[in-house]
Amino acid sequence: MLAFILRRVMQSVVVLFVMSLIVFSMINLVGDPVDMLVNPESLPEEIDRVRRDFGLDQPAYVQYWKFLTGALAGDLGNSFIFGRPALALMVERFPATLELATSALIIAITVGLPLGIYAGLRPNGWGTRIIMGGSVLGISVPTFWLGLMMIIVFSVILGWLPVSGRGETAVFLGIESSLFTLDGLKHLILPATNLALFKIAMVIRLTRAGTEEVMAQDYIKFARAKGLSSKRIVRAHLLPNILIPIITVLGIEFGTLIAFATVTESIFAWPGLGKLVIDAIVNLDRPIVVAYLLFVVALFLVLNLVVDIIYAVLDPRVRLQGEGG
Amino acid sequence: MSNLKAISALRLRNEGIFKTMQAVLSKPTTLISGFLLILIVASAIFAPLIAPTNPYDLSTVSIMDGRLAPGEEMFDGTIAWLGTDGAGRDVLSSILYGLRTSLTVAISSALIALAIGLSVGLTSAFYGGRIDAFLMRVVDIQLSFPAILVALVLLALLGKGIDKVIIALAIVQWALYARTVRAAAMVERRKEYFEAATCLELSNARIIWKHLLPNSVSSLIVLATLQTAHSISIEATLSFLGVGVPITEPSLGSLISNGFDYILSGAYWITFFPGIMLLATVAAINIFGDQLRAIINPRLSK
Amino acid sequence: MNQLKLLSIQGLRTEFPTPDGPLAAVSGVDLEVTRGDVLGIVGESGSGKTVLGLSIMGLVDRPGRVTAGRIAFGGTEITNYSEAQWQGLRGNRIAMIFQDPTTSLNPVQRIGVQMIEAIQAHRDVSTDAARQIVREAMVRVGINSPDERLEAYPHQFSGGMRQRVVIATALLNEPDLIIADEPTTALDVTVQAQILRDMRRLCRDTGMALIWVSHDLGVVAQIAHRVAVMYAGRIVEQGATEVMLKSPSHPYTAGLMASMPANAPRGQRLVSIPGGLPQLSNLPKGCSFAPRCAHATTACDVLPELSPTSPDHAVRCVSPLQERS
Amino acid sequence: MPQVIELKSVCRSFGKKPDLADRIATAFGAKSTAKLLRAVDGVDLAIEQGEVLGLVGESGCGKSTLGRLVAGILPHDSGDVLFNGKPMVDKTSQKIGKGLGVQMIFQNPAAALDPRQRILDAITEAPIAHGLIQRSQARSFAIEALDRVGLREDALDRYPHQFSGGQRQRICIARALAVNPEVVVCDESVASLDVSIQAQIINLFLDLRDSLNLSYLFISHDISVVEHVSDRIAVMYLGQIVEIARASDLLENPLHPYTQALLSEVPTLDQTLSEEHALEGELPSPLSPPSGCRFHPRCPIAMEECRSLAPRLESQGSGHRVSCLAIRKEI
Amino acid sequence: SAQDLKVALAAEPTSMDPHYQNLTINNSMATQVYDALVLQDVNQKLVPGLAQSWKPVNDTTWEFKLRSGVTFHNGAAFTAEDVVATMQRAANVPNSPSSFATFIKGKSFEIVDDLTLRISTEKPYPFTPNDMSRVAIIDSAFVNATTEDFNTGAASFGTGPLTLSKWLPGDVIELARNDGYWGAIAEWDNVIVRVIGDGTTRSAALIAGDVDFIERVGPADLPNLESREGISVFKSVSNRLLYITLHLTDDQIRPFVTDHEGNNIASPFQDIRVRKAVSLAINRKAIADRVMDGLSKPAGQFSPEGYIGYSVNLKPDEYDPDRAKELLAEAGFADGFKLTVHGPAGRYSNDTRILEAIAQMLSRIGIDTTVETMPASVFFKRFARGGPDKTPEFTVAMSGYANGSGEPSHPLRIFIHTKQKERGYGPGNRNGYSNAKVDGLIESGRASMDITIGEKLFIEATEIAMQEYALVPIHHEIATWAARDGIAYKHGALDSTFIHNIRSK
Ligand SMILES: Nc1ncnc2c1ncn2[C@@H]1O[C@H](COP(=O)(O)OP(=O)(O)OP(=O)(O)O)[C@@H](O)[C@H]1O
Ligand SMILES: Nc1ncnc2c1ncn2[C@@H]1O[C@H](COP(=O)(O)OP(=O)(O)OP(=O)(O)O)[C@@H](O)[C@H]1O
Ligand SMILES: [Mg+2]
Ligand SMILES: [Mg+2]
Repeated sequence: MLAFILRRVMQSVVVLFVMSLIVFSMINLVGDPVDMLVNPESLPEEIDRVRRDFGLDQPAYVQYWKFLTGALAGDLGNSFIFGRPALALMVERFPATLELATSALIIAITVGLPLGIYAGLRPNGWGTRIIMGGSVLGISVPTFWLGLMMIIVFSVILGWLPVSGRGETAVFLGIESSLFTLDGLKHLILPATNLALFKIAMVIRLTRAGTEEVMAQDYIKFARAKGLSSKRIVRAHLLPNILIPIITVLGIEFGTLIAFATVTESIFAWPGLGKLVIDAIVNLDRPIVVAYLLFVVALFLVLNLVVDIIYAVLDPRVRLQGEGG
Repeated sequence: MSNLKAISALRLRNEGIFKTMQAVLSKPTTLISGFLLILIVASAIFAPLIAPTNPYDLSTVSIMDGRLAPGEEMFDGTIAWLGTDGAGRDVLSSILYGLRTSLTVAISSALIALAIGLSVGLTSAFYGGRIDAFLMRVVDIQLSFPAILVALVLLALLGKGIDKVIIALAIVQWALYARTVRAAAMVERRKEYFEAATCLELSNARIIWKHLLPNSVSSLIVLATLQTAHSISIEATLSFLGVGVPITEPSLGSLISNGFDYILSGAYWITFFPGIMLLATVAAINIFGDQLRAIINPRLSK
Repeated sequence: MNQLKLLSIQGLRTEFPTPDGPLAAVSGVDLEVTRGDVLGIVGESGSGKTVLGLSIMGLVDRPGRVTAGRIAFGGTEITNYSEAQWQGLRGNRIAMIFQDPTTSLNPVQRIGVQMIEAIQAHRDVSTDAARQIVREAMVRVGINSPDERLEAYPHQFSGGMRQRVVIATALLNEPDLIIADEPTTALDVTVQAQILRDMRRLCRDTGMALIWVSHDLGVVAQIAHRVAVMYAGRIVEQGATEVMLKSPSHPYTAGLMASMPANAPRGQRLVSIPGGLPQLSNLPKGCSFAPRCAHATTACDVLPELSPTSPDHAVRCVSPLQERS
Repeated sequence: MPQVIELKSVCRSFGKKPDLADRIATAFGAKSTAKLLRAVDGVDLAIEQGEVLGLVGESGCGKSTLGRLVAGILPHDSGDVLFNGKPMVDKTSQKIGKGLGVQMIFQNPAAALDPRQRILDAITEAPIAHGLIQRSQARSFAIEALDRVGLREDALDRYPHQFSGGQRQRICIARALAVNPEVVVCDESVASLDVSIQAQIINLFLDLRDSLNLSYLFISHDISVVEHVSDRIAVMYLGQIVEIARASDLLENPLHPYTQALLSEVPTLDQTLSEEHALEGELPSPLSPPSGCRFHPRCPIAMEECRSLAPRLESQGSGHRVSCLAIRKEI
Repeated sequence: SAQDLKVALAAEPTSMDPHYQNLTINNSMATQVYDALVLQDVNQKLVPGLAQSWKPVNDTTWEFKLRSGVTFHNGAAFTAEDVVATMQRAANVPNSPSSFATFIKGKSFEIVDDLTLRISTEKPYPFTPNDMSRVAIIDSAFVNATTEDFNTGAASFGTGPLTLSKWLPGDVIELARNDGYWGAIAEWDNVIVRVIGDGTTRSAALIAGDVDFIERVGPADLPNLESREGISVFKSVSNRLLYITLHLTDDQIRPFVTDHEGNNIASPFQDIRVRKAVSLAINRKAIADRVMDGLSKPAGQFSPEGYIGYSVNLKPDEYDPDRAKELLAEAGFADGFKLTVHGPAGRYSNDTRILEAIAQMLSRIGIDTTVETMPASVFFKRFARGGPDKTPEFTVAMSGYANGSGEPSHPLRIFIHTKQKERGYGPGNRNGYSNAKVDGLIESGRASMDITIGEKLFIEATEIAMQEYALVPIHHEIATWAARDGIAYKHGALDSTFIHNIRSK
């Protein structure tokens, strides 16, 4: 186990290194942040000063080296635009994104799982057709479109829910979250549902496929031969088996949820990482972009590791040492 | 029960393409979605012949025709059955041309991604060991870049253009194919015919391309259909974020996102009709892909 | 005599709808099993042995179903039982053991849980009491130190032990009848021998009846009192083991036995039955074995009845072998 | 008789060598998890020309692995695998360069043919690739090859799924024979077939041996089948050969207690099942084989020294060799 | 009435440090909390701020009389000391991406007494008051405060009408009323500012009643908001100009203009007739009506009407495609040519749509036009120096400009004057326009301490440059705000939002 974690950590370090290299060079190719930052009315010496201040006058490899040494010391550089440490900016915004992604995940599971199981158990029923049809829509419709539609329907026309932003937050068990206030929840519903829609569809499909597959297994037939009730079969035999792949996939998908939040956040003006990053890309705020991507990759790596560990916990057959090559 | 699976798998194979076709034709859902798909593809291909105007030809588009409601008449006398957009393009024509762009983008990016993914996945599965570990880490890296961000950065880097969107989407998607094909190839690799090929000392290239490839590819075909549908929607999102196709050659996605600015002003048709078309297209592809999967693999085992 | 009749099947027919019309996996099967009886069923792969077992259990895979005939168990007709009634019967009075020990147990549940649930599905006993019953059952099939084993997961057991767990599970509620569907095919000869011994002893000790499905004549010879031979969904020959195996009357049974390597001189060519099992959805009109039969005549164009040749022996053949010889 | 195949203390392990992470972890006191599984452990074996060598043993004892080593599909870790006196594996590159002299026939005829390859291609692919025949000759060549295994020309343009199990196994055999091998490894080649089809295939093997003077390594756990076809039989237990002898010798006079147990449990029509368990206990894990004689925990006649002393395969005269301390003592 | 006001802005300040970045949104937010010596009214006219009056005392010195009795939010009294300290800090904020040094460098500050300050320059410089309107005055106690101190509120004590209560970046800015303000006291107890980037969402938030006031209504949403009960809309022509530049020199191969076969040709725009043809081909009114939904005003020069530097003689060109075709023919391009026009995407209101409309219009006079837009980050790099040797890359590009200082020479110095990097002239001159007479007019205007004389010279320079199509103005954007009924907004030429100008009716 220790060796497994170690191996993963070592691999992750390499991955992070390569990533930083790629991101760094990519951003450097795109444009010159100075063009975006400096007022066109500025004098040339002002432009030169900015370039110097940000170290942009140095060759790319020197800049990268500086970044690397800084990063090893836990400093990912200061945002060009905000003049604050990129890491601090992300830490500041992360809770909002995390809250959004977590809520979306919870919605996806609580809605998707039962529907998926239902569809898997009655492959030819009408309910199944409706569920599967709905899930096709969930996959097909672009998130932004649905998001805007939801705003128009639920906020503008019906006036039930607020249009945008994060509501009040409250601290509970040391966690500050808008989940703990009514206002916060109201603000959360639309964006979280919007973000969840795609995942709901995915969970439904995964669950249905899993259910169909598991229900065809001998151990289900054997369980029936034991005279168990359908409820018991679903609870004790079907669920634990389909949960394993679903949790695995969702664990990894959680990362994309955070990444995909970008679109939802920009529609709902959710004060999370996504908005920060879109702006940073548009403005070539390299430290933020690099920090964000490294952060996302690190998150993925951690999630992958956690998923593998959960997998091992859930599935007694898996022995971690065989993993990772 | 394992023999039952074998039996049903056998049944499918036994009857080959002819029976598959028959299966396709006998299910109404498949039939309808297949028909719809053909219709959509055909109207994309023949857009220049069907469309009342050429929305990409700027000298024929005039903002004076902007935002006409469905059924109104444009300056040159053509009736805009589905209205016009803000720039004065006939929405119906734009949809047809946009469909063309969207499908081109989705299909070509899927094909490119498929080609890369296949090569990487097969190589990885075949050689195993360090090569596999290395390639799969590359795949991990690629997968951990959120698709939207990769596309954003790439398009910022490459500039706009349909070709650029295709490249961006291909880069975003290849890793998924690589991973899927590797998984399938790993299964095939453990089958005895693979060992038999080794025993017959066939060359690696031959084993990979003649044996591993054809046998690993079927799960990919389904994935590719679903992914094609998904990339139409990603392309739309990119357009929404302002990095999609050029504004003068709109895709379905950019039509929708452009039209969205008008939604509060009541000019619903600019976003609504392309939206319906997008939905129909993506849904048709998805349903068809699903049916295809059901037909290829009746019991959904594995 | 009559009250000893535990299971009685008449004219059983089980069909699966296929694109080419209904496929009768089992057709016109008559069987009787008394208490303490061990009935062996042999036949080529695909001849309908498993489906017959599943039909008795009411576990035929949808869309397949029993379309004709009646099954009576302990004097009660069970053919049209509801799912709830079946649940009361299965695992309680009739138990079934499946072919593949590796797939009959749910890989993610502890052995103990899977066994205890089989008891609690039928009896209102505390978990501790159930655990005690399970322990005894484990010891009975030769698994020592059951307490540890109950906490284990299936993958921690060898194939032989897993199959013994499955057998122990089937025994938990002391059923009147056990249907064992090729339970030793996947096992080694040594393990197979152990299981055969276990089962034989159990039948003798408890008066339980056993239906043992196999395509290995040697195995059946060692355990069964009576043997039924199936071909293409029908019973073609039936009788006491010694009689049947010493002097088979049906050409198919004879062919099977002649093909066994042990029945030919070493290094010499073996006898084999030409051709293969006919397509079940498209059976020949008369005797389904006729196309492969060396003795077939035009008389075989009519389906022969399963008719007794002696009190202990019946055969479905126009011209059984003994009469010719 | 010349020996076409010769194995000299051949070993093959599976598993992963400890990498950096493992070593660091062990340095920090974690239990070492990387374990080697010695599937084949010091096997000496020879197959003579035209001979059928049967190989029996419990599931998981390493029969298939040994078969693969002989067929050159797997490289071995140590020892020598000689084909006609020449080593089969280039030790430095681990590349197998055996030529086509040894071919293998697999257990599962459904999986042993590429489902997407026509029979014609399946049979002629290798001969063409190796320049044994011209592409233009392919068809007639394939017809001939099929004829040898009793199939007709109409099979050529069909796909594997259109054949029954027995036919498929014949096609596999035709494919293997198409490259003119001298040795054929049959790994449970009849196990998945019904008795009557099994009989057909066994007949085919016997015919081919007679007509082509092929040598076989015939792997099975069905002793009655092995008994029927083999000249000599080797018995394997946990990666090692414990007894090897002429077939009749072995069957009539099994020396090793494991062989004895195995033979006594074979179900036959006439013998009734004895009440006694021939063997106690389960096959131990090959990851941690018992010390000394690997069979000692289950052996009815185990002695004290069997715990620590590993027996060697020793001759008992007339080619009957057995690896057992108790037997050696008796002599 | 004392209550809370909820405002949605389109963008967020990058910092609460008023000296961190010279950025429109930062500056307008700073005016809520801080005052400068001189203030600009909504039409960029200079009005007394912390200085009650100012006048030149000689050719190189200005004297400012400071307002008495003003205190900072923390209670400290405002004196000349604070001004000097401010200037010292503002010119030297570390890591500033765009600093205020431009307004401070080359000036020396001399405290005459607590309420009198003299600012001298080396050469005559008439725009010192303009410059002083750009720098927010802070308490001298915080001269060494860091940007972070301002962001957290530890140092953010100004003299302005509102005080900063809290800033959660990306989420909300909360301001409260400064009851001790020297000018008109704000009406709201608290102002809660949210940032909603998407225009449609912003409008939706107002309609749904989530917020009371929004800025930058999307043109397409405007009719809807205008027609809605309970919502009022405010509009005013802003000084933000959208223009296109046409490359005038032929110093390099330009792939973006070719003949119909795709061969490179010399820039046709060297010929003034072609430039004029382009201008005449653009139907500015149609763009204003159709693309901008009435939210733009056709422009013929930098300043909108009523602004300093506005020339009454310059009218936007009337749409005249026939004349445009004639001019093209006269210039030898009767068959037109092929052209790619470039522009940023999402930087200006409807930018890509405008460019597309322009391309339509150029196509109609025979210039076969393709549009290429890109994210602003890419556009500006290529626009400034994407070509060989870091020269500007595009042949025809659309961009925007807004005069932040209200100083009339500014656009001339940046865009019109011949490029002279060292002297700070022509940094935005990307098409190579050069006219010695215009250069002379600009330079002498900037040396005259009498701004009325200066303005005349600038107007003359503007007229010459515009008649020569140094660039082709398209329109001035019309800035919009919308609010629920009962709220009024005092608006003017600036498109940024000044929260203290939001009042109840
Ligand atoms: N679920 C099903 N759907 C369709 N056909 C089925 C199904 N189950 C069984 N059959 C058909 O019924 C026939 C009998 O199958 P069955 O499994 O009973 O054979 P078997 O004698 O048990 O064979 P084996 O020895 O291989 O286990 C098969 O030929 C098969 O085609
Ligand atoms: N590729 C492999 N990787 C890891 N372990 C393997 C591999 N192949 C075989 N083994 C292990 O080596 C041992 C011997 O396997 P092998 O397949 O040779 O046994 P066998 O005697 O052929 O068994 P069976 O009768 O079940 O076919 C087993 O414990 C198996 O788990
Ligand atoms: Mg069966
Ligand atoms: Mg094997």
